[in-house]
Amino acid sequence: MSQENTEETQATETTETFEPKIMAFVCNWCTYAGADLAGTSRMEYRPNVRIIKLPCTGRIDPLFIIKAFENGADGVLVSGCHPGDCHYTAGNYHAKRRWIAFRSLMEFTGIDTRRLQFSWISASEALKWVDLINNVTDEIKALGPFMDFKNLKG
Amino acid sequence: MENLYLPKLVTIEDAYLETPDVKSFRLVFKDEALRESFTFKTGQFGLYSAFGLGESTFCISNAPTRKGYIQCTFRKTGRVTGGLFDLSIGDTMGFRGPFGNHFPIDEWKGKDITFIAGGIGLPPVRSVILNCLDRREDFGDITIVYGSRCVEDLVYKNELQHWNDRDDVALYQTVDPGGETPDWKGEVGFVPMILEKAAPKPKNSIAVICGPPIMIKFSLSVLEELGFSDNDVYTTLENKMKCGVGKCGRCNVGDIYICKEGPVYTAAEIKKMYYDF
Amino acid sequence: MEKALREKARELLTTGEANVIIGYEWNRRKTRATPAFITKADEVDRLIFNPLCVNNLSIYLTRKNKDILRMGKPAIVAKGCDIKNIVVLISEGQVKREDVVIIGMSCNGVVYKQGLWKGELRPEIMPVKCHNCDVRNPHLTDFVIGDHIDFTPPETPRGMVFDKIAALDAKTPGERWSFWLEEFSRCIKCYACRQACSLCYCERCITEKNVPQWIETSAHQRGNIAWNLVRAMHLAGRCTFCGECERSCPANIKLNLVNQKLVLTVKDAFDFKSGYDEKIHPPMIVFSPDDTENFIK
Amino acid sequence: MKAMYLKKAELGKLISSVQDSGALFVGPVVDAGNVVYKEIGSASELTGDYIIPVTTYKQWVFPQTEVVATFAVTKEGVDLDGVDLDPPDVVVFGARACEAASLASLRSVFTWGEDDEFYTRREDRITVITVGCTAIDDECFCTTVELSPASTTGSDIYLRETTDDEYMAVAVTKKGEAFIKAHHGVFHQKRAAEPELVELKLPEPIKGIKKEKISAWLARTDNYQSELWPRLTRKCFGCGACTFSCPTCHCFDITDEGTAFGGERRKNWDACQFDHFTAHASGHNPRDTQFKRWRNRFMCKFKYYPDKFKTTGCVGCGRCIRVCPVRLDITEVMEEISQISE
Repeated sequence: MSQENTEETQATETTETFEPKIMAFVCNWCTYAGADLAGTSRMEYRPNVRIIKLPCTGRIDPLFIIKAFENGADGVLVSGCHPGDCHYTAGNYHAKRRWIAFRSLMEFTGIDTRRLQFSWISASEALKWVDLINNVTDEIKALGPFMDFKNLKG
Repeated sequence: MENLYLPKLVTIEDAYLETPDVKSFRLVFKDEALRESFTFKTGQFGLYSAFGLGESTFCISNAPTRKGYIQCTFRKTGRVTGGLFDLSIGDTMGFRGPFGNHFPIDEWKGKDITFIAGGIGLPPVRSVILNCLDRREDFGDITIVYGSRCVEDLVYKNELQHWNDRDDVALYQTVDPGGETPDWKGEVGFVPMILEKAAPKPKNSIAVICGPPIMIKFSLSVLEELGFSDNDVYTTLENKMKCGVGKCGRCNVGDIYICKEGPVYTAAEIKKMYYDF
Repeated sequence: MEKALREKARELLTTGEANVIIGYEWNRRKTRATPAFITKADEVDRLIFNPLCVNNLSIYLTRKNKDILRMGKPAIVAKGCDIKNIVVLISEGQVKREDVVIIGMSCNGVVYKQGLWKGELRPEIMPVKCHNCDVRNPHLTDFVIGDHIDFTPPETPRGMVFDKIAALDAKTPGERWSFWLEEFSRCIKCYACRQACSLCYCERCITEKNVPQWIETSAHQRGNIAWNLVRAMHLAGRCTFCGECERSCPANIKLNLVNQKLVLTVKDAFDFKSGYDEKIHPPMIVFSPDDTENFIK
Repeated sequence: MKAMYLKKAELGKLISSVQDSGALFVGPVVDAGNVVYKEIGSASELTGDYIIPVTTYKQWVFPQTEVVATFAVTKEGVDLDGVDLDPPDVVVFGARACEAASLASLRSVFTWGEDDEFYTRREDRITVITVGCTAIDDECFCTTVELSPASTTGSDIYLRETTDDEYMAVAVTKKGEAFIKAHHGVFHQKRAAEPELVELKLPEPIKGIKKEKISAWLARTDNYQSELWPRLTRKCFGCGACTFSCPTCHCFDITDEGTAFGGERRKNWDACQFDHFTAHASGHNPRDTQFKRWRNRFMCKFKYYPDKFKTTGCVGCGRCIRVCPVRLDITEVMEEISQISE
């Protein structure tokens, strides 16, 4: 892993001012648009989230989530269109099936599922996005750095 | 500690886009002492690193007679070459080498030499060509047959022009049927056919081939018909390599480790190998 | 039973209904069963069938083994559990039903690892799948060899794997994490689990895709965790719990636990068990608007 | 040096003595149902009840994954660091005679031409203490490849069990002598009558196998295309279990890990049985089907190693047979080749 990560981890461990890194995988049509709306409406929310935009939640491979944790994410958020609203008709339904299995696997492996959150946010739900990010950030801040993955021997 | 796997840092001094997916670099060592002391023989190869992506093997395409730098040419195909392709002048990459054996040019004094290359097979041959041209008086007739799929895919276009202009080199450029452009002045046809047309004399003569396997196969039979002895036909074998020093165990053709004992072989030697291509 | 099998094999080869019989034969010492490929009718006597025939031969029907596909139309000697994998292969479009002759074998169970065999099939040496087997009389076949077996599996599946899953579920996430860290740390990245699995039929596995390198190929903890989680995930809703991955693992990693956990999850969430009906799509490529979960906010 | 004796009950003392000297003590332990070599803390972890551990101790001379260089990419260029390897001393206890012979084979590859110091530095600091086999199984075939439980090749110290729960220790190499001297408090000389040794168990050499016939047959390049290869080995489905548990397999991969800003270059075990092992970037693969890959493994053991490196490529430990999920038995192929060449 990059040295940047390890340095930052060490820094956060020693101070009270831990700022979690949260990776958000969002779909282009709903959640990203929602986040965009939050931005253009000048709403303020926690700066801890880094957004990766994908065409659809159906494109989100569970591997992305593992990779995010490997690269130092303290939490991962996955978000897309509400059921029935998918731009590609059914991508989010497929994604939902996948998440059900993947979340169960992560839980079984002992990964704290509070670090892996899922939501549906539409293009108009800027407020929901703001609340979600604030809540998730607070929750993960309380949990502290995700040492399970950061401590893995490389 | 002597670390076999530690590359030397080199700077890209010049970069040149040969075709849409083939690039040439001119590299100089960061370490100035090494610039002076580094030598290699024509036909040897190196391992080039794109840091964070890995290492890839290709030949050194300039001639040892032109010192102080390394040239290489590669096609963008995978992870490492893709990474190297994205680098540009001033960037740093890694180099390990030179590895392998070389073309026995000194034994060829006074002989005619025919170079046969296809596509990205020209770079290894170029090293020999340049070497021979730099000592032009040592050799007899020099014939070059070079072809690619289409005009766009020809590498070293400037140099081809230069060779074409020379009186003491017979250059046959060709592209596969359908690959020509309206203003194409060279030949049209597959390399073996053009080789047949060029018909180099087999007596007191050497042939050097490099290119895709199918081209090598048919060119070999043309050479055989022309009367070339298998001992006078040289080619370079390429296999996937990782270490370059005969340890990692993947480049072997039967019991022969290409990276240490190759890559240059005569057709006669290849015919004696285990069929592991 | 072996006699009937050999007769059937001879018949298939002589009539040309099949070009190769994929079955089992003895090793030289006659201590182990090993896969055999019989192409000539006069070689059918090499075929055997007994509790040592533990390999899931459906692996040889996949595109990973091209040189076997080139031998012509196969007839495969398959136990019920192996047929489950063939069913998944058919439902995923990997094999056409008419392209394979399935010789179903009635089976009373196999031994988990052949080394445990002392000439007698005892419950202790049988894998969990055999104790809960509902396909001792094979379900999708062209021919069935052997007598009908009366065996009713327990209503709710039982056995060590299920007990361990329950025990792990009862632990804290931290305890589970250390358990799996210890298990996966033993992984040596030999990929026997992948190669033994007939449902891992990709010609280029995700670990071999390197632009970018998704899964680190080094056998360190990070690479091992990523590999094992992704392997399990890729089998979600597809794994038939044949157990070949765990049996093949030279490091004895408890892969059956993760696999079975996902089998149970899929059963609970989508009411689906893989390997029974070749006409139904696997659950991960379809959906229902009624799928429910409790974690999406 | 005269034979010395070591009480089994005093192994704990030996272990602490080794650990006090700063060395790692590696021995066979039961781990998840397998007997494997592991670094141990105390004698209670050791097991004596094994034929041969499933894993090899080659991981202490040739680790499964190791960093060969680190790099950081900055605006100014690349900071590249080699590794100055200073491995710990390692004592491997309870090795078997077959496996001990393998270090010479590995060394021959890693020192052919240039020295791979990642290997040699580690091997220079390993002390192998072999215990003569008193139990064997069907898969053992050391006697077929001209070794035996009594051979001391590659061992630094060779131990034989005695009937009164001791080991008789013979130093084979200078390193072994030095080891006994360094830990002289644990070894003692027998004063009373000569002890009775537990008899060694030797596997019966497989009669059908003739080593010279195999080499002669393999030497003929036309046999490389023999129908025997696909016929006998098509059941192999291409996992790396055999190569990773083989004490003489040495193939590795060099791979970069990290981000665009920095990372490390690693040397990882690789296996000639994997389909992408030899695949070219162009898509061409010289060993495109499994039997060709298996053939390479066999040729490597019985032709390339002996011819090129003058060492044995196969020590007959039988691990590849035991771990093989499809039970592809290398001795069956050896036997078949010996027979067709008659």
